[in-house]
Amino acid sequence: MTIDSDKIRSDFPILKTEVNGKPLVYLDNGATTQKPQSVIDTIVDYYTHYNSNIHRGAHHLSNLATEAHEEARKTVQSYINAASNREVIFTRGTTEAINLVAFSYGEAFVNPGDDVIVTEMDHHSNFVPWQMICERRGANFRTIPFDKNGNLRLDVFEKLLSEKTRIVAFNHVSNSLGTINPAKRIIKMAHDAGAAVLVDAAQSVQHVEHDVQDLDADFYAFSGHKIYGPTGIGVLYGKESWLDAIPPYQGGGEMIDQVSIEKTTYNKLPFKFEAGTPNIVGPIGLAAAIDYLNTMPFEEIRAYEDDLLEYGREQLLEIEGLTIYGNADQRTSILAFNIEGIHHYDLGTLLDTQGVAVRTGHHCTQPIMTALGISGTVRASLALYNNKEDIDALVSGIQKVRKMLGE
Amino acid sequence: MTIDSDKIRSDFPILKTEVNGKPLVYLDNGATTQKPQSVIDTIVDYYTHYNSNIHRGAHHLSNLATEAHEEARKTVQSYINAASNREVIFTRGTTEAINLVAFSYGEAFVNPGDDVIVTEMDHHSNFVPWQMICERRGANFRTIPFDKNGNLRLDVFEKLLSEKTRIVAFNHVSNSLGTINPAKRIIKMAHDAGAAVLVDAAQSVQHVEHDVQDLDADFYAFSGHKIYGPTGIGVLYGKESWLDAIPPYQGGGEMIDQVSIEKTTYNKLPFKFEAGTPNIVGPIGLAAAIDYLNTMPFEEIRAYEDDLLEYGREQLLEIEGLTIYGNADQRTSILAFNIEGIHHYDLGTLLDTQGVAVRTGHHCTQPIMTALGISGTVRASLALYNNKEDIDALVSGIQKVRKMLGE
Amino acid sequence: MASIRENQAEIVEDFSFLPQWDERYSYLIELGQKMEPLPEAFKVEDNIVRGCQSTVWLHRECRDGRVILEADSDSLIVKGLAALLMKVFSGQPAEDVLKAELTFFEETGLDKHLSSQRANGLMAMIEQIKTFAVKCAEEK
Amino acid sequence: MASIRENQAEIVEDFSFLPQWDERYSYLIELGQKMEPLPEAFKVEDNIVRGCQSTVWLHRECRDGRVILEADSDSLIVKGLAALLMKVFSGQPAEDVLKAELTFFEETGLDKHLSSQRANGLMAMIEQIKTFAVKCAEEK
Ligand SMILES: Cc1ncc(COP(=O)(O)O)c(C=O)c1O
Ligand SMILES: Cc1ncc(COP(=O)(O)O)c(C=O)c1O
Repeated sequence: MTIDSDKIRSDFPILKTEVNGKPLVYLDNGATTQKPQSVIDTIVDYYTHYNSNIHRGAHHLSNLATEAHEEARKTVQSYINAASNREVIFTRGTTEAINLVAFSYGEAFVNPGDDVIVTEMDHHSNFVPWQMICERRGANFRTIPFDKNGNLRLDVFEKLLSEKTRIVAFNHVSNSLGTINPAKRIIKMAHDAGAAVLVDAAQSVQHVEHDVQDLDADFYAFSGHKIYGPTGIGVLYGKESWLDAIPPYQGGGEMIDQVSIEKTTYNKLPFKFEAGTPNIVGPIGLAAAIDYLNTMPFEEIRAYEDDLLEYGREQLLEIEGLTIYGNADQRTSILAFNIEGIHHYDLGTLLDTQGVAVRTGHHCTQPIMTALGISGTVRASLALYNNKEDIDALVSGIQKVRKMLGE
Repeated sequence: MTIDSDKIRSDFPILKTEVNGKPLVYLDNGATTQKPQSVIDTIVDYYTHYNSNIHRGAHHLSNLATEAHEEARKTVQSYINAASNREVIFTRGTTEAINLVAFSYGEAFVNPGDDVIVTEMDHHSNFVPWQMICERRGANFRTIPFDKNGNLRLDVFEKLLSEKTRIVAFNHVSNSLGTINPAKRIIKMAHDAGAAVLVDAAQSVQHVEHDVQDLDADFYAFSGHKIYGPTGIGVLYGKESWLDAIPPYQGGGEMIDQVSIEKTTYNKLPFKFEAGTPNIVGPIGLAAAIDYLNTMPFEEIRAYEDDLLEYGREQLLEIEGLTIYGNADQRTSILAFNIEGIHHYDLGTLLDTQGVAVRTGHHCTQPIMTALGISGTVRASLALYNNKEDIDALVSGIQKVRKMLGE
Repeated sequence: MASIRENQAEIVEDFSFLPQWDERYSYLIELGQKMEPLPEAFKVEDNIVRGCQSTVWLHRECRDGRVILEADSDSLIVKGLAALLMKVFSGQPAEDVLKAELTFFEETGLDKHLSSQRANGLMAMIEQIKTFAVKCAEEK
Repeated sequence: MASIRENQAEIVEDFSFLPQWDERYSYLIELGQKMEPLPEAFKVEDNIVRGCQSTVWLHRECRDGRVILEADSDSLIVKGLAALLMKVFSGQPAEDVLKAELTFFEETGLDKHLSSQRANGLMAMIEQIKTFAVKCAEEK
């Protein structure tokens, strides 16, 4: 194991912060991750030395900015192993990427009576856009349930699939349960039924395998801010044939070839889907984050995180009355739980007074909470810079809360 | 005049850059503006001290980030004098804001046979989204021409207006001609005909009046990156009654109240239109830019810029064979021109070798170029930190190019 | 009976004796626990206040032009916050409730300390109370 | 006749004598101006290459399996770039054109210096030439 956790922690300046007089223990990485100094420096460098609008300029700064922006596209391409940089589209985040596909794929391929399938463990961002498009196109919205451990019911999925299935959308990793879904298998099943597949990789691209060609994903979406990059940037990968086959989403700026009052023609990929001035510094910062990750072998990152997760589970399970939600066969990064007699919101708020940052509530997955019959959970979610001391701080924090509540 | 141009220049670190061994003369502000140090520092401070996801957190960093984000909304609200912070929606930029309105207003109010009116001087971003929605909804796309000086033909507009007109969209300031359109008059005329109005303020919010209530705009859109703020952030203002009346645009994350497999209900304004994790640092940086602007009386900024524009026009008009495009009665910030016998691209490229950054081409307004019968222009566009020396550098650059071309 | 202003001043004073936030939360929780239990009959859909991570039931009554409030929540902290609102408003003349400016959240620092989602939940409670006060004032 | 590789090397050498970018552009412009004028009959829609701010006409002919190119542009700089492509490719066997790797853009630094929009225009020209070379090679 060459992961040097002290070194890594020192790369993230925010980890030196104090909260309520206590050192910050940041365990809300499923919501957003912190940024290494190299990402912050890259952003400052951009604004201080070569900020400019891109693609259309005939001047030096514009060339520099364009080049950095397009190099960033290649960095992303290579991280997810896309076949071409034309298949990498920058969006604001996962949510926008999914909305783009739901709309554009929906307009082209989803018709009345067709089926769209998502899972009951999907984030609202991979749930509501499909509900909306089903309503607009008169299609049926179908959902795959999960079992009590948090494994998808592939047997039910099998039965849902038919020649009416147009597209299947699912998260590779659940943000509320930590389940790693068997992506390759699901994709194969969907393809065999003639359906396209969108993979919501918001919680997987930074933790588990992320090779879009190996997965054979048709569409694949993730957010920069969850993989140590800046806010306001995300990626939509799409197979070139699909991206060519679906109509553009937004109009304006960069996405245009020729405009006249009578007729407008669209630009080539990837620009066809990038209307308006993009978040220029976003991809550049995201590439810096990926470069940072690339300084370590990915298998070691994964092994380190797996190890930490199992340590966390063990420690938490020692606490009386604690239930962990999400015990799937394959899992990563998420520790979701409740303690009998303590409301998740109270637990989260009181942990905060000790500097321990977790998230509470439904985590934008109300259908999961409905299925589990609970109103929410406390969720500690891990990143590369967390260590066993963070877990220990969480556990002793919980003990302290119990005392405060007089239990 | 209290505008201290040397002081202002020293606030923008990029202006110290050299290009091709010459000091940078940045005259591409219509494309994007540079950022004061205070904006850069605000971004660094965010990532270094309180980066966190917002709205949903039960912890300290999340509270800090949420508060800064929502304070930023109020800063924008007060800058454009919106009646409520619920009327300020953050988008990626002007383009996305316009697409949002075109889609959501279109779905609710534009029906087959209705008319949508834009102008022939609009940016593609305020042109193509309306073409797209007209095509989708079976409505008629109408355009208002302009006269040879770059004034909108209000007489033609008058005749286009009818009870079939659903919405009128126009740019307050043209990015290619610098025309300041008579926004209040246009809005009044549209309202009298019963139509809603969207104002594209991408080139006006930083240079001229920007009081949405005084204008009586129904929708109003602008980009942060053109008003000294970060990339990837823009604003859609909408009157609350309109924002309540139109359906949401994207689904997911923040914009949801309750989700179940059967039925989803949406959150209140402004969140109804803000799906997914937003570009959190974007509004915070934009607010820092507005705070910076607010250190100076706006009338003085405007007077300074007007003065500089007139100086620029005078100097340019002394150059033989130079034609200025855009001689409207009211104008701001844009110097667009061609020189007989020199292609705009050649002029722009050769100016760049002297450190002078201008933009060339059609500036995303192909209909303007078609109307003028030209393929493009050279455009020098001004910002607060430009001064007469910048104009002089442009003029002497042009003279030098002439010599290089052996004229 | 103390006025709304006096009630708020008292809360601010109580909090000022507790410099640490964990103490303040302990105090809040205590306040919630000391509240009269809300009769099950009042735990109906109509009494649920939206906007919180937790569920709040807010029962409102109008007696002789006075606003009477009872509340409960599955979260002890939220229940404590509800208890503060009861302390400030319950039993006060509807007109006073209508006119009242709530200053104690800022003065105690609770506004900055509660996440905005929570704050929204509180705002919703306050809105409900104010709306009810309008009706109650009219009844009189 | 010099090979494609030799042609490229010559261009790189010519540029190396001109350290300043304004000199390089002057040289480019000169190259463009020295090109044979393109007959008006060739300035047709089919010969227009997309992707540039300026208009480029690229006329292609296949003679004895060799690619013959002529070009014009309303921009002198673009015309100069077209002249470089003519110099490299025109008169070369179609098979060689097909296989050729263009290295001189990088080696002269032109790739970094031309805005991407321009680069796209160039890429489009090169694409057109390569596509044509496929046809020309088949004809033989
Ligand atoms: C008048 C006008 N409208 C709209 C836009 C589009 O703005 P953005 O590219 O920031 O979305 C621009 C800027 O390019 C503009 O000048
Ligand atoms: C599984 C999953 N999908 C989608 C999203 C939405 O991502 P974003 O809010 O960055 O658009 C998230 C994050 O909140 C997530 O965890």
